[in-house]
Amino acid sequence: MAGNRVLVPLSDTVTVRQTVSYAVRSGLEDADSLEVHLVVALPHDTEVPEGDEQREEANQLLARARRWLAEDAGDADVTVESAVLGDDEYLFGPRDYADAFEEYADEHGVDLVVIDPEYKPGVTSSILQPLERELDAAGLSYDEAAVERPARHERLVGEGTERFDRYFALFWISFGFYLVLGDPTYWFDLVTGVAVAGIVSASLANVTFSFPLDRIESPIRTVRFAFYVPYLIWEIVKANVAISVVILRPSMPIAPTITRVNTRVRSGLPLLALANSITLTPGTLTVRANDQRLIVHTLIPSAREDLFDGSLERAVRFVFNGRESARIPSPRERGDAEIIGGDEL
Amino acid sequence: MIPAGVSIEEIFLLAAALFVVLAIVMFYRAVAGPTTQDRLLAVNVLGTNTVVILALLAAGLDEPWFLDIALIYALLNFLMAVAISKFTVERGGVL
Amino acid sequence: MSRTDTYDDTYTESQVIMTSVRIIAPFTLTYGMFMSLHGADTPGGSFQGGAIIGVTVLMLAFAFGIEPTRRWLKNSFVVGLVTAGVAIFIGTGLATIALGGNFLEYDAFVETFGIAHYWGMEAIEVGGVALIVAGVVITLFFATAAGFTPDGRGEESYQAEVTDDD
Amino acid sequence: MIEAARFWAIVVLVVAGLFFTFVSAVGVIRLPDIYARAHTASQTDTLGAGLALAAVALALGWQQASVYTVLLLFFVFITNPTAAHAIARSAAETGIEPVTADSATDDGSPDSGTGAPDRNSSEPDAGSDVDGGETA
Repeated sequence: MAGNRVLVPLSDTVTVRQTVSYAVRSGLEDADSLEVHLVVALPHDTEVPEGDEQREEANQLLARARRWLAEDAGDADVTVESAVLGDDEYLFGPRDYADAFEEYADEHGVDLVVIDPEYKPGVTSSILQPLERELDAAGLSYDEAAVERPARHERLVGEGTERFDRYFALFWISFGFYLVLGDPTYWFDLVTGVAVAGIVSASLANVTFSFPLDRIESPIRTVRFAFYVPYLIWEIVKANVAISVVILRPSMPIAPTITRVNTRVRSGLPLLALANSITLTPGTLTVRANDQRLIVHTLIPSAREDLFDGSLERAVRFVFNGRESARIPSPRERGDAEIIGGDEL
Repeated sequence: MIPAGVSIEEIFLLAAALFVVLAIVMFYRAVAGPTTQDRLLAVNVLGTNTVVILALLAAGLDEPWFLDIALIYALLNFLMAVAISKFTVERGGVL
Repeated sequence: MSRTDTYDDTYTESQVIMTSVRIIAPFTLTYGMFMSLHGADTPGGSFQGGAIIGVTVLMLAFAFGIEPTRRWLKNSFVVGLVTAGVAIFIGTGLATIALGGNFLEYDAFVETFGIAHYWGMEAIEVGGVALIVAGVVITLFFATAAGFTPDGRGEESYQAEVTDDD
Repeated sequence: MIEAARFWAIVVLVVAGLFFTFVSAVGVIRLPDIYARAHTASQTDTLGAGLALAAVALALGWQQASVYTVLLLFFVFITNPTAAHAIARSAAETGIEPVTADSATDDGSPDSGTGAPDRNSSEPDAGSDVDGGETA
């Protein structure tokens, strides 16, 4: 075999260093020359405000990885290519990543993808398993880098504070809720409250917080959410009146349509907030939420227009990412909103 | 200006009665269907109505512990909707 | 553009449902425990508390799939829950007999330990009722979810026996 | 004076709650298919329930029970749309096709399989694009 071409998707994990050297080692085992393609897949495109920052980080990571490669390769024949993927599209689920890798692999004739076991693109949680399945589906051969156990250990230590944050946060949420239910001045409630909060946080901390908590951002988000609620209620009342007028009219002038809106919010809590806000606003009903592709049933045209104007999406982005990121074009302007037929559900 | 002879409790009881009437109206959809989801939806709405009725009765009859039951009912209502809609899907979703 | 085709092998619950269950679960669990602990104060309190605890687990099972939840919540743990409930129930009852009263005659506690009638009630409510109800709800659900295969039968009937004590 | 204001606030909230629940009931009966019904069933009804619960909380005043009512309010507001989404999703999953404005104008009646044979008195002239500016 003359030469191997391997694709190594990188992300900022503790095992990324080992993954790179594994790629070099295993690639040189059965071939004398190796072409390593280092890629970083960006979850956001450059249109959204946080895209630039991520691009910057990606370039730094690539530069580091190039240095590592140079170290590991020694005098073997290793060529390096690096690229940033996904700055012209919005990568979301594992399938999007797999598609992006496959496209790149096709272009450059890559034989093998070496995946970091801790591969974690963007801020979402690990997507390794579904990613492997999607790569299988895409017909791309892959290899999971054999990283050593110390790395795993290191990861647990590294995550120690994060885990503590989760337990801590849930403990106080639960304890606070308990005292709201009970009487904060009664000793029995205080004692049992601590016990209950302990049980709740021990059993559910990792269930509730599937995402890393940020000590600064998370409280700010909570505050911003408090501002969001009155706005949402106002929207709900407004839309409810509109829908009531339509329904109570004898002719009932409804015009149901199925629309697809590609949103620009992260999965998990932001998606829940957006999907539920859309559902709570009468006239629009989220039928499906496949990653960022929402299939929304709209009942009256004005509700559809509101949806396409994306005011709720902006509000949700404001809650989770701050004022800066709320300034994005509406789904209509982005071309992310379309009316589809009912058979495409 | 509070009208004479009308107490808040009576208003709540009257409202609860009207909610019951509305619930009976909605019951039509639960019976008529025609799809499972229609019935499920109707029962879900009935459940929400029941929660409201319980809350109104709690205030109207001054029995605050009705609210406990209302909360549990709301929880079970949610669970019912999620569970049945999950199990009506082909392959049962999880089972 | 329909992307459901390859997701057939791993049908997961919608992210919306999953996330809202994640958010609600700690609150319902706290509330369930609160109701169990304050069961003596309100009519039927502990029964509802136990039911809420059980329902919380079922909710998680719906959202995350039954198998992962079953693994998360060890079978022996649930059986232990019910057993502990029954043990506390009977233990309290026998303790009153040992102290010279009738079965579950709380007044015996008042005379011996100088504690209020309330605490005997509390023990029964928390230990006896809440644990048993929660355990039974969970057990029945998982037993049903497992299907009625012949090899699962033994375990189920064992659990049914345990719950009969209530 | 404050008592009177509170009294009228409660009356207004209860009446508004009843009104929206009524709209919800009408919608559940009249609307042509499951997706459309889910709109009123989950959302208008949620608002109706929310207003009624707010009235209860207001009537109970500053005590433990009104904390429960507020909790109930939040709970209903989180779970109802989720439940509606679950139902709509299961309907989509089982292949129930929605009545859309297009399909209704094509042949005057929505295609079969929408599962709405009982649309007796409530033929929606869905093709007409009216009320475009209703939402203010």
